[in-house]
Amino acid sequence: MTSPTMRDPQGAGFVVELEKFSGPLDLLLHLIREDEVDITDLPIAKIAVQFLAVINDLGLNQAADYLEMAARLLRIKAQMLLPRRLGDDEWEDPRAELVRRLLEYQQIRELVEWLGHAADVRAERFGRGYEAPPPDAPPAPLQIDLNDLLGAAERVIALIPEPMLHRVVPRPLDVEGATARINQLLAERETFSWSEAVGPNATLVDVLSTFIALLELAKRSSLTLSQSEPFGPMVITRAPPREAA
Amino acid sequence: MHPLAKLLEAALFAASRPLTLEELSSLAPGENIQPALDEVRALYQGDHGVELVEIAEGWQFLTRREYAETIERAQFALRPRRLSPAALETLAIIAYRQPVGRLEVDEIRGVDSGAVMDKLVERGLIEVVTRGEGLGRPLLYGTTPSFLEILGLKDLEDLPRLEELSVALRRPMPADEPE
Amino acid sequence: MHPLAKLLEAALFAASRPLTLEELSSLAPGENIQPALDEVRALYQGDHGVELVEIAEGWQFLTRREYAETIERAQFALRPRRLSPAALETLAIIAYRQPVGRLEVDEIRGVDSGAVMDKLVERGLIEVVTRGEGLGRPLLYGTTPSFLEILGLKDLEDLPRLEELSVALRRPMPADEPE
Repeated sequence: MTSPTMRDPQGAGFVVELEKFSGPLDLLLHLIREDEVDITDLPIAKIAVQFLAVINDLGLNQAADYLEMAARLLRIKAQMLLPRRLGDDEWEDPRAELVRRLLEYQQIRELVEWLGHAADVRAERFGRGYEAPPPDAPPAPLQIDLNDLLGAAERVIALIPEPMLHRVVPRPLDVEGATARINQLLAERETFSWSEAVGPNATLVDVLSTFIALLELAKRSSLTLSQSEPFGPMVITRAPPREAA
Repeated sequence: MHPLAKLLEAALFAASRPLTLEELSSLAPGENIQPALDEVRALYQGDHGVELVEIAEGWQFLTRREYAETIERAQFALRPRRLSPAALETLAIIAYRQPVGRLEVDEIRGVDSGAVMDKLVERGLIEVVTRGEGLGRPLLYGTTPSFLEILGLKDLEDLPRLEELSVALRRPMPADEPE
Repeated sequence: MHPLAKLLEAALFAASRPLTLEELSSLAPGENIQPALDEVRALYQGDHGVELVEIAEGWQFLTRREYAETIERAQFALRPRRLSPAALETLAIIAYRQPVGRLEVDEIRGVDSGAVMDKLVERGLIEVVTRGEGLGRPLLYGTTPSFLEILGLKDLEDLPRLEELSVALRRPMPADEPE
């Protein structure tokens, strides 16, 4: 956004303070004003050369917007060189779009001056400096009503891309919850079955959470897992208490 | 002073921002506050260091201009930071084009304006007012009452008309142009 | 009013704290400000909604007590805060989809929502409720009790069901509290 002050390496006295320019359009306007050329009949070749000379002094990394404009200028310059048929009403001046943007931008710059002046004038007046502390110090009430929230929800729905409508986002596993549940069972009973561990109406997520919790607890030697036969019901047994260290 | 005028005076003094007619009216439900407001205004229009100013669709007591420097020098109050040219450019575009999306601002300025717009949102000078149609339903921005406040404007009508600018130009919205 | 009295009036109004005699004197070096201060004080001692009060640290304009309550009731001192559309959208997603991670919110809204979510956390409307599985074990957010309070809801079941929401935003798994 901001750029350092650049000095022409040839020392030709050409100093461009890039902070002065808020973008490539601003720089273009500056060149146009300096050359006192007609903005609606832009000498594109000349301006392009000048523009390139200036941005040549810029680091590329900070000049993407300027480079884009340089490319545009060169393209317009090339288009201007194309032959056009006499009396061709359809011919559109390749500079038209750029000129439109420059005029528009010039208008913005004028508004900037107006706004800047208005802000300066306003800054000469002070409002009340002292703000009384709120009586019981409740912060300003936050206003949300249900309609606002539902309106927002509807906007969100409108935004959801089609394929997302049925996308199932997995609920995160709750290993901590499962571990707590198993520890409670261990405290109550020496052995219990897998179906007791996982609980009634278990979802896939519950099953996975419980399974991971069991493995973790087995690793920590809090319990042992056993099956009497392959695919048989799993039995969870409390591990014998360890000797105190 | 009329009792209601004194109440308004107190309320306007206490607030550190402009109060709208509606807000002032809520102090005395069912009463017409206009005469009382006029009374306060007339009183301070005269021989006072502060005056009642119509600003940001409301009313606010402000110090008279001639004391600004002295008060600032004594460091009793600070002038607000000046807005950068980039911020003013962005504000100008948003003020005139609102509601307007970031891409359009970028296009008019010829540079990426995201960071500047974020700052302006942070300072409460612009806000998202709606979403546009079309791809991605872009957020559209408009100016806030604080924008009017820092510029000392009564309302958006106080902004110069585009026709009044020396670079007179038809409204440049491409969408408005006939095919 | 004496010119110096007007200056004092303006300075006392603009200052964010009481001003001592010494501070006030710095506005007009070499002059005796006492008469001017007396003038301002006498002026506001009369028929006004505010008065110039000497408090421990100096002089300050304050609202007269009889108006203070009415003004406080009107809550002028603080603007009621409202949430931006972006914040509301984010809140809606989190309310209907909790617990939900930032990436998913980003994906649904199509824009980066980190800053908005931070603000919502700051305002106490959402909080981290757990961590998800998977890469980096993302923080998952849910709404807070004060979210329900502000909306006047008993619990999350009180949130109205929306036909589309039940498809698009319903919690993907049935609530499954362990017995």
